[in-house]
Amino acid sequence: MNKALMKAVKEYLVLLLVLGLVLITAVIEPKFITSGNMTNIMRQFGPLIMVAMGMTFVIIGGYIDLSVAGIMSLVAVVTLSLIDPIGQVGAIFVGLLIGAAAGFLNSLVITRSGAMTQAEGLFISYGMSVLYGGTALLYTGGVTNHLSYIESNYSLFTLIGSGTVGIFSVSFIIFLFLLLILYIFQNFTYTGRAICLTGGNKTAANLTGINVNRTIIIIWTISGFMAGVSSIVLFSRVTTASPVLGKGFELNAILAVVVGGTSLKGGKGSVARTVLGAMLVILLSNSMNLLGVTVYMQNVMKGLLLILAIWLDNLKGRR
Amino acid sequence: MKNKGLGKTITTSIVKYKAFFAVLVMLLFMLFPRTNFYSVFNILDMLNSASILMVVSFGLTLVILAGGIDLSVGGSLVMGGILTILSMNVMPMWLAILIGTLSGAVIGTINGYIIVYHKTEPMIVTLGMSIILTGIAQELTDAHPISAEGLSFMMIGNGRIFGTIPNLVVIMLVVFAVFYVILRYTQFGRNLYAIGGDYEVAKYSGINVRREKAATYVLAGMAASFAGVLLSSKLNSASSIYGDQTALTVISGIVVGGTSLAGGVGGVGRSLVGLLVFAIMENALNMLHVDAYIQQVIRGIVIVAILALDSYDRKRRREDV
Amino acid sequence: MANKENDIILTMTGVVKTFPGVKALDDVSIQVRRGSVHGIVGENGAGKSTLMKILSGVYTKDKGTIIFDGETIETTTPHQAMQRGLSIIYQELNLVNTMTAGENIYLGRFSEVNGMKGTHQKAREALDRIGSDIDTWTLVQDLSVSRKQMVEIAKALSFDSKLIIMDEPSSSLTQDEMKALAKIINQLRSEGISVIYISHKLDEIFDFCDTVTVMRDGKVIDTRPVEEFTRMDMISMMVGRSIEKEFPERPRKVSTPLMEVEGIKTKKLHDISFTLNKGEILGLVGLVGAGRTEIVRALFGADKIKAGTIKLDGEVVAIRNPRDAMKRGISFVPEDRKQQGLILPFSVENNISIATLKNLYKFGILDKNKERQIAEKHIKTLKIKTPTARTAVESLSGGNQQKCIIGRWMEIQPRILIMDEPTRGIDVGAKYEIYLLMKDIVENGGSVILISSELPEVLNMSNRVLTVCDGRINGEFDPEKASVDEIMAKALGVSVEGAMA
Amino acid sequence: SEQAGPPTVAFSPGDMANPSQAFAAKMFQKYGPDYGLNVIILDGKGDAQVQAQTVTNAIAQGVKAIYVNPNDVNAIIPSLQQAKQAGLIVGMFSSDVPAASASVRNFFVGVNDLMAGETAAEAFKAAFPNGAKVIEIGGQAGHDAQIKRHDGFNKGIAGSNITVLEYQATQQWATEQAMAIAEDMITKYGEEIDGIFCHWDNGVTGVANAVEAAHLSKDLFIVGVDGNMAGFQQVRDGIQDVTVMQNFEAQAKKTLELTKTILDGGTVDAINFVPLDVVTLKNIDTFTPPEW
Ligand SMILES: Nc1ncnc2c1ncn2[C@@H]1O[C@H](COP(=O)(O)OP(=O)(O)OP(=O)(O)O)[C@@H](O)[C@H]1O
Ligand SMILES: Nc1ncnc2c1ncn2[C@@H]1O[C@H](COP(=O)(O)OP(=O)(O)OP(=O)(O)O)[C@@H](O)[C@H]1O
Ligand SMILES: [Mg+2]
Ligand SMILES: [Mg+2]
Repeated sequence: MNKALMKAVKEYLVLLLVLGLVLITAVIEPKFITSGNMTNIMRQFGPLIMVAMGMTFVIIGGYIDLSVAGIMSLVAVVTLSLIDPIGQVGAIFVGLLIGAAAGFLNSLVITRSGAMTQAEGLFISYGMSVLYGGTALLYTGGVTNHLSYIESNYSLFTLIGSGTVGIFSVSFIIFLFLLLILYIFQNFTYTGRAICLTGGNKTAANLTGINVNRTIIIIWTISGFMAGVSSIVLFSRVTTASPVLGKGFELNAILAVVVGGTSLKGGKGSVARTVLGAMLVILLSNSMNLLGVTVYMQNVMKGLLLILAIWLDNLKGRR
Repeated sequence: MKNKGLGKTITTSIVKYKAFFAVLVMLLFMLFPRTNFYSVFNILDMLNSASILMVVSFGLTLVILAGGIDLSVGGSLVMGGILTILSMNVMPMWLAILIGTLSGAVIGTINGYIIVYHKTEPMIVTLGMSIILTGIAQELTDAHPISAEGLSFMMIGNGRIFGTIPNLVVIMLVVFAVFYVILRYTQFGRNLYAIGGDYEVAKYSGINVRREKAATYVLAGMAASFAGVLLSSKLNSASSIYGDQTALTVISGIVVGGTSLAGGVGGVGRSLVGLLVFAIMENALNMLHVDAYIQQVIRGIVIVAILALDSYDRKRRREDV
Repeated sequence: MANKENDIILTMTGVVKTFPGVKALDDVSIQVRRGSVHGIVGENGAGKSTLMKILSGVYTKDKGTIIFDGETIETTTPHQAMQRGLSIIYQELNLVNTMTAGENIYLGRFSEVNGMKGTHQKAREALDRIGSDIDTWTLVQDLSVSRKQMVEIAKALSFDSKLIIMDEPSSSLTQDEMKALAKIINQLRSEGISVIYISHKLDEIFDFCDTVTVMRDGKVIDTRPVEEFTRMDMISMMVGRSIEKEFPERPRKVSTPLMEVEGIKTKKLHDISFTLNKGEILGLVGLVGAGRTEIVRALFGADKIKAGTIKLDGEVVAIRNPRDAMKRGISFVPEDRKQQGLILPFSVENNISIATLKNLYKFGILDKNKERQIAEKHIKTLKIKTPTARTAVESLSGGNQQKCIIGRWMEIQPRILIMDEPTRGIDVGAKYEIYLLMKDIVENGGSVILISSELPEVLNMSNRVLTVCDGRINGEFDPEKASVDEIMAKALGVSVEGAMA
Repeated sequence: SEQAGPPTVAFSPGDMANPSQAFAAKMFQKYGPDYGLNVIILDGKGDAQVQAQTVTNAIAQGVKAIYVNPNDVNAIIPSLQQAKQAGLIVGMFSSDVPAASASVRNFFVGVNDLMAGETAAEAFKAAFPNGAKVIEIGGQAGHDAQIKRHDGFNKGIAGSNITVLEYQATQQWATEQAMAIAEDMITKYGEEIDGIFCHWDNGVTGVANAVEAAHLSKDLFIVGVDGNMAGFQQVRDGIQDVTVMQNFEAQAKKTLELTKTILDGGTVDAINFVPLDVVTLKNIDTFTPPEW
């Protein structure tokens, strides 16, 4: 039917546009479809998708998390500094713990203060990001550290950063594993549903027995934890941990979630869609780089894509 | 019947006028350490530095009052500066300034059109717009800072009236007065409170909600690009990276001042005080020689604390009723 | 009255309006005479509000013609409608909470009335006209629901209107305010202004209206002068079947104490103590704002309790949040269904399943079939009008939304069901079903706490009535013995003599 | 209020979140006492406007001298003019103002980032006398250092047979962004590439990782700027061939020394270049290892 076609076009326009872009790129620059490039894409995809998956839960729950960049830098500098004193496993463990703890701290500020709206959460998390970033700078005195400066063994980080299993990079395997967990968590568990309901109407959810505060704590903690995972994957990949690592990730993550089709109004969305969205964001910058488009024009394209995505989301909503 | 203790009344008013009290506390505190904080030069300098962001905040306050948000003011600010300086080479200065200022109106019109007439999420549309504007600004300047020839343009942002009061402070006060009158004494201004308070109700009451809500974005864009003109004049330079932090800084100031992000409550006077909080804080921290990284930590804590206090105040009142 | 052409202020012919999945209006034709009060009644979802919103320009019609004051109207906006002389009190409160009462009355007309000073002057006049003492400088958010409704009425009257539409203006008015409204309506009639009056309270319809239109399922069933209706046939036209009576037989199964409340204190409550027995329907009577809602919110764990104890089956229980309450079999139908009851963008089935959601998980995985079955069961038994169980609950009419909430709580088979204004804005047929549900619960050993501003409802359904005044319980009555005046006087906090005088 | 004790001077780094500038600030504080000066740091926070404020703030504090490592050279001029008028000693650090505005400052100490770019170009010309094809990866688009290193590099290779296959700047000075661009460029040009010029050593870290992962059949010639710990390590490890080092320690000392001279009534040269060092595996052991 014509109507059904229209609906499908609306639903998948962003996807179609990017497929178009991929086709054009592949024609102009055949190297785009080489296996080497696919490996590139897979690697670049890792750190972004981790943050974006965490961000998805926050957005479904009716908030936006701007603190991920600050968390990422804090986790990176602390983890790296701990490898020598407590070993790589311990360092990774503490790093992830710091990520989760930072997310948890965000949620405490939010639940204690009763910041129930998206905008309130946005600006509180912005302040938290400034705070975490400042702490990272304070911790390192502004110095960038490198994996190779340390004395102990850092094979785990090498493995995460550049190891492969078959055709997949290790970071991609980590992603698949986390995706599976988060997908099941979101779609089949009680808490997953509770997150959606909370995002839909916090007052009503509370009055029907949903533990809203607990839900809020969970989503922010997930986001903080995922930022921690992302941070470790990222600095394993680039082998340095600077106190400004992660800058710009919050925007790209939001872009990935929104382009993927999760509604910013809260209540609805899915991690699976975010995977698609993150894919698109990475593909976009990859193909633009290959086509020799300047970073200036890439910005323009990104902004347009974001506006287009939100406009489509709205069309879908209205039908 | 209600028997509120004096203590409670005081707490309530402190919470309500928290920005004002924060200013007061900081001013009192700075009496003690031996610094040059209380010199005419420093006080005027502080106001001078703050005035550009204040101009941005006045326009943005209208948007927030009407229940919207604009994260693209940084982009408008950048475009205002760049277009003014680029145009100045080929036309008279006043025309260039006009073009720079109007660029924000054009940006605001596009924002307003997409947000209001297509009912889209303002936060994301303006975020997208700010990314686009950064790209355009980089394209226009090849990401190089550009500066104007000659000194006349620079004089606007660096001159002083009667040799003492900085031009920028005077201009800021004039812009403030304009926006104050709009909000307080015009139909349009009052309608914004209704639109932000309850969009549907405003609509059903016969207010042309779409046009007026869209107009707030135009005004915000214009105020921001005018601020960009002022900034370029002050620095005698325009660059694609000047606007990076503008939106978040200014909005934090507006909220700290007491304009509700939920819309419908607040005003430009509050925004002025809110931005003053940050201006005084930055100045005092520098005066006290606080380490740069500790400054950042303190800034984060202050933003979080004041916003959380704001939310907490609303929560308390919610539970009261 | 002569039946001349210019005696007709409004003619609507063949109006059709379709929403996705619902034909809300199906060939509706209505004529309203100048200077008359025209009642419209009908079940929830009959299309009354939709019809009015088309008139006021909120919705556009799909088909049909509208002639207002001799002028054919194709499309209109709220603004144009007001300029033509049509004002409306919407069913949902329609005020800006963050602004003052005065500014609300002259919303969007700031310059017409010469600024802030003029606004408050004229607003004062408008409120005086309806005999209300509300301060024009109070923020609307600080007013009680009934006072808000009075502000709405003042606002609608402040226009120079030829036709005023009132869509359930009285759903939470106090009796005094009700009397003031009656006076206003009579005055409007005598000034030659027409009123369209929509209400589920049939007493009001019979008191105020000259002509009444009955609607059902988006169609007009009949329009007659009010004298030609009896109460019972109006009801049977509305529900499409005959109804014997408005209230079922009062249940009589009261036995031993179930819940004992002792000395509860919250921000707004002082020393609340009472007992709820098994098999009892306990009514709470009081003015809006008296604290009835606060009492039940405290019992449900929605507000913080500062002092006092709650005993269930003789044992002290700690109820710190709604979950604690639900674990003990307490359930709560709140008064504001959109803000507090429903997750609007979610489907009917999701909304019904919330309270029992945890039980629908087998090994941590949701049983979606079971969720669907539960929803279908309640859609059927409560006669919820919805295209499917997957329809978003926001597109249902007010009454049907309320039924979704009730269905949700029926599913947990509550021991104590708290209902705060459960029938506000609900049609007679549905009301009767809700009464039967209450009866069913108490007859199976549960108890009900009922809050309602409709006195007949409380008096006919309850076994016992408590009066609430100013955050305290100040009286207890047997509704079969005490007189209405006695109860009202207590609720108002005056002596019986005072009330009689 | 005038304070007893050593005279106070202020250093305004472009951004304390930038390691090189944080290091320079540390050097100022370390060596200040040696010259009888008390140094305070006023962070420019990566923002031209904030940095202009730090200058006027320094005037308000009554410091004797202000040194600026500008985020935007043109934008800082008006406030420096004020400082000069207020009687402060004004020093440009690392980047100098345009010649036309030379009067706003007493002296300039540092290397020019233009020269850093040119020096990088020289390294390529020396390594590839017969010409080469290179990729250039820039720092944060719009930043002073990025602009000058790029312009200097272009100037340096002009007329030679070194050709830039492609130039791409990053959004931030972020290692992962340099890495992503390097990966994409290697995909696009593969074996065609002879060398990569990346604007900063920490970016080179990412570039080197990308090169290693690509398993190209030939060894790429990689040049970075900074000469920091990462750069040194990479040169030692043979990953990076050249790092163009700017010696912040020497620059800070020179700045303090000039200030002392002026305070003591002496006169100084306006322009004081601290030479850039070209660090390669051959000469690396002749340099003091950097601390940042
Ligand atoms: N905005 C809307 N979108 C979709 N359907 C709607 C909308 N508004 C109303 N409807 C549907 O139109 C029908 C008529 O609704 P309406 O609100 O007019 O009923 P009503 O007679 O006023 O009922 P009540 O007495 O409960 O207020 C209902 O079936 C309702 O679900
Ligand atoms: N007469 C009044 N004047 C001013 N404010 C009032 C008045 N009556 C009530 N209020 C305020 O409005 C608030 C909201 O009223 P609301 O109708 O929700 O009260 P309530 O306690 O739920 O009523 P009830 O439980 O009796 O139905 C009250 O809590 C009170 O603070
Ligand atoms: Mg209705
Ligand atoms: Mg109530």
